[in-house]
Amino acid sequence: RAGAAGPTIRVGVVNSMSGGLAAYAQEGQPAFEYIIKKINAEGGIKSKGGAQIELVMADDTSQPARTAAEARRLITEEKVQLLTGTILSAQMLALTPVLDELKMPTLSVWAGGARSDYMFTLGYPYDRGYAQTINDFIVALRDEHKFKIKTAVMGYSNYEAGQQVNKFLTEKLKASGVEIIGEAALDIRAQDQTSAMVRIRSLKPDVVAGLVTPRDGILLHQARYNLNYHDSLFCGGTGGYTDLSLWKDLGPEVGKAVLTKNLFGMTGFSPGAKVDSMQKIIAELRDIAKLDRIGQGAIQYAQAARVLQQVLENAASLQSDDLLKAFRSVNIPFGDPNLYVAKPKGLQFAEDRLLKDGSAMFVQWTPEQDQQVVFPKEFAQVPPRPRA
Amino acid sequence: MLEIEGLTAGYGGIEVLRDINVRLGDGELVGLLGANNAGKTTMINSLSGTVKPMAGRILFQGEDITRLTPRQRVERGIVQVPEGRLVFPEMSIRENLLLGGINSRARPQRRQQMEKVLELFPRLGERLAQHAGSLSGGEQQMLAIGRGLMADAKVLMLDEPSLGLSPLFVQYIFEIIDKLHADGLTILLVEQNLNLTLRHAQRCYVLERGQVAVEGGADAVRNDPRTKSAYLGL
Amino acid sequence: MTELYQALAQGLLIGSTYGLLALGMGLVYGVSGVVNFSHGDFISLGMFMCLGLYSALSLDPYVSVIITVPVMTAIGALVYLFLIRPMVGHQFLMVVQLTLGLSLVLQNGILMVFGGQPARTPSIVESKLWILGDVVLRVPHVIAFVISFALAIGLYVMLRSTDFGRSIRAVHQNAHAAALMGIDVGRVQVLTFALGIGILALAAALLLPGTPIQPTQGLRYTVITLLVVVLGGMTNFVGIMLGGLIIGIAEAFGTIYLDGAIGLLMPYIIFVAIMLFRPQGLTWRSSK
Amino acid sequence: MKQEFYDTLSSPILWGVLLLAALLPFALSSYYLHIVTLALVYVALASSWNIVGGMAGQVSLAHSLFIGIGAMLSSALLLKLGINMWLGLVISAVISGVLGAMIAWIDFRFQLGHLSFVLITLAFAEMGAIVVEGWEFLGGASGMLLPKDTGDFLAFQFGGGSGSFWVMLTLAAVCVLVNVAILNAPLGFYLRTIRDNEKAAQAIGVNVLRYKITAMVISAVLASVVGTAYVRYLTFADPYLLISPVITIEIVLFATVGGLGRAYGPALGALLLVPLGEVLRGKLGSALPGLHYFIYGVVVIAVILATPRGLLPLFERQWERWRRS
Amino acid sequence: MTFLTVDNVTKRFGGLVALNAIGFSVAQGEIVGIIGPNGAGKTTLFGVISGFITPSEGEVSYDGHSILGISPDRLVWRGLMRSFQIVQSFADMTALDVVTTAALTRRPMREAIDYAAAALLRVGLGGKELKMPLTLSLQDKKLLELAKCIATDPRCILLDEVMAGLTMSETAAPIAVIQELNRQGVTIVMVEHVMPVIMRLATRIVVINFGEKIAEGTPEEILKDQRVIDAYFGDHIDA
Ligand SMILES: Nc1ncnc2c1ncn2[C@@H]1O[C@H](COP(=O)(O)OP(=O)(O)OP(=O)(O)O)[C@@H](O)[C@H]1O
Ligand SMILES: Nc1ncnc2c1ncn2[C@@H]1O[C@H](COP(=O)(O)OP(=O)(O)OP(=O)(O)O)[C@@H](O)[C@H]1O
Ligand SMILES: [Mg+2]
Ligand SMILES: [Mg+2]
Repeated sequence: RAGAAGPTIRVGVVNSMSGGLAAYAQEGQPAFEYIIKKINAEGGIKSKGGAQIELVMADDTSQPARTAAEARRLITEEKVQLLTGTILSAQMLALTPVLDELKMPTLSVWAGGARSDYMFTLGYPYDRGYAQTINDFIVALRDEHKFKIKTAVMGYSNYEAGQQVNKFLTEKLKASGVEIIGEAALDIRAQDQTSAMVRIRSLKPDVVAGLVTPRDGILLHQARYNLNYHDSLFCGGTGGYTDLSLWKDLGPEVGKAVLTKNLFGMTGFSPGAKVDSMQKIIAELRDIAKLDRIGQGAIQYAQAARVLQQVLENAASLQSDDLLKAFRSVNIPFGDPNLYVAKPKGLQFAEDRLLKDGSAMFVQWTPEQDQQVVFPKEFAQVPPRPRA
Repeated sequence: MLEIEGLTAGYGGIEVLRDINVRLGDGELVGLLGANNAGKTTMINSLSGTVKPMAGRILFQGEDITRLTPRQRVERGIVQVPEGRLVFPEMSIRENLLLGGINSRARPQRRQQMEKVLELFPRLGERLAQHAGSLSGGEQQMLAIGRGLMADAKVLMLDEPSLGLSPLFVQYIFEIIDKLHADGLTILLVEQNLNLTLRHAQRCYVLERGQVAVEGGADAVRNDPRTKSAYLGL
Repeated sequence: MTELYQALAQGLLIGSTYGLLALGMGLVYGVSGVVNFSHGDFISLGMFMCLGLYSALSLDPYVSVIITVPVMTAIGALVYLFLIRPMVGHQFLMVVQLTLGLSLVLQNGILMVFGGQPARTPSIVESKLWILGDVVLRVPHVIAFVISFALAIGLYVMLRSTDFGRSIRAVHQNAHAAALMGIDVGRVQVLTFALGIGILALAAALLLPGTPIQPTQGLRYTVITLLVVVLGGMTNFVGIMLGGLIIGIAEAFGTIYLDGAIGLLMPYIIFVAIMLFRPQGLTWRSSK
Repeated sequence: MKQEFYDTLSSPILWGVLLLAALLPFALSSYYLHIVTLALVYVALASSWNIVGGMAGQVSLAHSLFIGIGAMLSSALLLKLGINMWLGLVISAVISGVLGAMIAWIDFRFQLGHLSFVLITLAFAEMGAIVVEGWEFLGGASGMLLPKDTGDFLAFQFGGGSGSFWVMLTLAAVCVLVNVAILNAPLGFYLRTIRDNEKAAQAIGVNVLRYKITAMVISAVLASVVGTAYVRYLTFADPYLLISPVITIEIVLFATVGGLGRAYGPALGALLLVPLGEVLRGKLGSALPGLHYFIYGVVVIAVILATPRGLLPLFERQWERWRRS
Repeated sequence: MTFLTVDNVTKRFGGLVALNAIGFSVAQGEIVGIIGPNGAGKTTLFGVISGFITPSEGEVSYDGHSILGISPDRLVWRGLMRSFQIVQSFADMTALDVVTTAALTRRPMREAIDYAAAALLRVGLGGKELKMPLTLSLQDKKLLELAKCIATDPRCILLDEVMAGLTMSETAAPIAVIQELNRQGVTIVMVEHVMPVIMRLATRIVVINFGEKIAEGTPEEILKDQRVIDAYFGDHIDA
């Protein structure tokens, strides 16, 4: 807590610090706290008389019903004025009645939708975020880079976001003229995904696409290594394809054998991206904040802190309506030093309270364990590596 | 051989036995009589160590064994054949017998001992692999006795061995008991059956509501008016 | 055809690891009648101990067992003495709930120490493969397969035909009668429980290479283990391995040959079907 | 029916407590009201489970199915087919009852031992979860968001907050009273003999199959109804909460810690443990991650070690002592 | 008129023939004793009659109808009740609760409790109503079995060694109960190794050995039967 004198603004943070989703928040929270501290140190919210931001933390143990309960506590007992947190899609749904009832403006770091009028999110929309990006990239591979892509198998983690994205992506790919010849839903509790990979191998698609969690990603790539299977292109995201810890989790040998071969991963953040502000924040988090895990989670949370700052600065008052208005008018244009994520059109919220520009990047891994951005053109460092 | 001095014992704070004094001489066959619920089983269990005494002491060959564990007592040769057929239901007859001889004194010669026991109870020998739980009531009783004989006891305590056995077999069991006695084994025989016990035992104790009411030789006990009141509930 | 062989190999290997997980639970159940709901968390604990040893001393998991097995055995003994034994004679479910509380403690203790990120412990064999014609086998799985069967057979023989094994069963069936035989009931119980937990350290190390671990994974392990143990007939170790193989194969075939939810349902359907027609489990002899 | 039941029904203590409880919404803030409502949900669930798990001794881990059907099916019927949730509640309850009867029949027909029954019901529960998560109609893995609760009673809406609290209070009271009624009726005696020894129960004329089914059906129907009311309160039909075996495990924990097979035991367990968990998380959630769960686990262990027969007997002893002095 | 008939019943457990083509019948109101060496098949026979064991061959009829395949609880409703030799206890119910459940067979809740208390008193368990059966001594457990039988208002009861282990004076109460039941018209079939009791109560005795009937007759006839003496009594009969 920033204990400086003067007015304070209480911001509630509902994170999943324990339970199955703990990885996201545990990576992101330190970055978030770092930026908030920095804002406070630089004079707080200027338009509010230099008010300091005070964070009130809560843990929902990764269970949506508890997100709702903790939010209720933060709002009614802790009297926070603004709410934020990991808030994945299920949590967002559980939270909706509480936000509607208590009229609390909220910023989710990761939700894929925003059903309450009071909620805005930095997460990728399932449809125009995840599904569109993956589809566009696959089409670009086929049309611009002349990869042979006629058939696809949907390989995705079988949980809520995985299923949602899969639904949209399947339609989009079909519309783009790719034939879907099968599905390989990854059991998110499985010990090993070799069986799923055997299934993929037997279908021999040109491309395997879908949303994959970090843990399933590790198991999937490992299975690919085990079966020495390289006949398909693997295009997917996000954590399971591009998390920076992926290489470490797979080990150098497996990493080199599968990550650098016929694999492209979607991500909102890459150390190699040609975005100055992103490079700067990485360096800052690494060198000044001394964080040991800097991945998508950290960047996304840092971005959330900056969005909150702008909302608080621009709001006429700390009343619910004024805060909502401020959310609607958030604008962090491309080139702004506070834009940490890769958005060629800058960061604004659309009518549905999701990001207007939901797009992301695609990267490929180099044998030196670095990432190179290959899509979209705006950020691309190199063209996609040809099929091995 | 075995002396009980001022033993008080019970369950959950309720006294079942009060101030018991009992003595077993070397090689003696002593009967312990008493009505239903008098506390006979409780006393035997105190000797085996599965019921913890509240007061008093138990001496075995001069050594105070009051605080010893059941295992230590078995190792010293104090062996019980329990009532109620406490066999191991999901083990074969053979395994039940082997477990009877698991203590370190009996173990070396338990294979030979098993032969002897099976000679005594041929019915068990026919069914070595049958699970004890599926035996008839009387067969389980035989097994319990046979298992007790496996333990190479110095003092053998039998809790109602005649229970549920056919008359013919009861005779047979008592013949075995007499023979063991003749071979020098010290035996404590708990029974309901007054006549049978008095015929075989050298001395008897009669328990009445947790206390020793009568003690002495067969005739003395038989003729004591208190036996009738204690045992026959007249 | 290649698919079939690979599916079979995969099912057998994964299945043997399930069996391996279940051996410890069979042992614990066999002596104390306790169904240990913290079972999976003890496996987690074993795995995270290996991770800790790797971070601190760069020990390979296969080497770490020299330390983790004795440590877990000691933990098992303490858990038995201070938590399980005081519950003897009380309702079965109460003891189960106690282990559930223990599961919360273990899982969150691990979380507090190691954090919630999936973590991996490197090992020399982790990426080694063994290729038989068209079928590829992971060396760590093969090692686990061999060791778990050796262990199962060892335990089977121990329980059937040694005095210690007979004592374990006797104590389970009737502790009072066992005491009258001169069996040190308390010692047998502590030793067996401790051994049951100690084996988990071995299982943890064998499963570790190539498996990302997370503090929350425990319940999942517990559920699989329970299915396998019940399928195998609780204390029949060879039956348990067989149960593991069946679940493993059902899972592999379900995933490879069936679409979506039906595939995931496969292990459960097979389990229910087998239990309905052989409620006593897969033991060789039907118990009379 | 034993006299005790009528005594309980006409007891001023019962009605006094209920009345006082009904006034809580006027005294509590929205957050604490939520905690109490949640506790009541679990009182109702644990009490309904107690009928089959505690009294009949059939440790069913399939209750997440009934809760899940009550919650997910009624929501799906409303959202996908526009069926009024009252009707959805009835349909779900009937289906749960039938399913419960089926499971009880399987248990009897195949003479499942203790653990096999536990595991088969667990397998059913896991299958239920997989089916719901994989079936678009029931919301898939994403679940479903119910329409806003505007307090339209005819549409099964109670206006959130105090309205939902009163509904839950009623349901909890009903479930507990059903427990009291059963324990004082022949059914209670039959169930307890079945729990202790099926063979001996048969030998004194107890129709094991019939009463197992009866218990399971009552229990399943209650659980399903509570499931529907719960999802309406939550507004979000979350498959990972409502049809996951974890919810059953929690219920069993409350019932056991409170006092298995007794009328008020499960209620007591839930009333104490639910708020404990919530408050611990609220107070410690921002400290070291996992700490609050860790402490919760320690408390559970300590309580079980201290009162291995459950909390209820402990309370009864205190109550006796207090009455005598 | 025969009330209970066992006709040509055989029961095999694997290779073991526990009952071998056994047959006899019992008239209404009789007290029939069944004796035989240990393992002769007496308990198995009771299991078959009471519906717990399905015979390999043969037929059992009761009150004019075949009862094979009818479940034990339904037989209890029809008045056929058994006790268990290896006492089956209920872990968490008081003696009174157990007997009350039995009494519920024919009575509403209110009456059942009083009736059960009376039954306990009759068999000599007065004062032990609230004890847990598990803490009762073996003999008391057997008396409890008898009390359960009475409480169901049976027409025919099968008693398996309910007197074992009682002293002579203690057998008085259960004997009186059995006689009284019999006077009220209840048919009784009992297995007992305690000869004085069975000789006093039984009007007729059936002797089985190795699953076969080897003799049948009045107590006096049985006492003189050489085959029975060889197989069962031995040289003197005072046990
Ligand atoms: N485990 C126990 N817990 C509580 N009370 C018990 C327990 N075991 C026995 N008792 C009580 O202790 C008393 C004496 O029982 P005990 O079994 O020693 O009698 P006994 O003389 O062996 O009788 P019997 O001839 O019936 O075997 C009885 O009143 C019995 O109810
Ligand atoms: N389930 C079973 N499996 C195998 N054998 C059995 C089974 N039940 C009984 N037997 C055998 O059948 C025979 C008859 O047993 P039963 O219990 O009927 O004898 P019993 O006449 O009642 O003897 P007792 O007087 O000793 O009680 C015995 O040899 C017994 O071992
Ligand atoms: Mg006794
Ligand atoms: Mg018999």
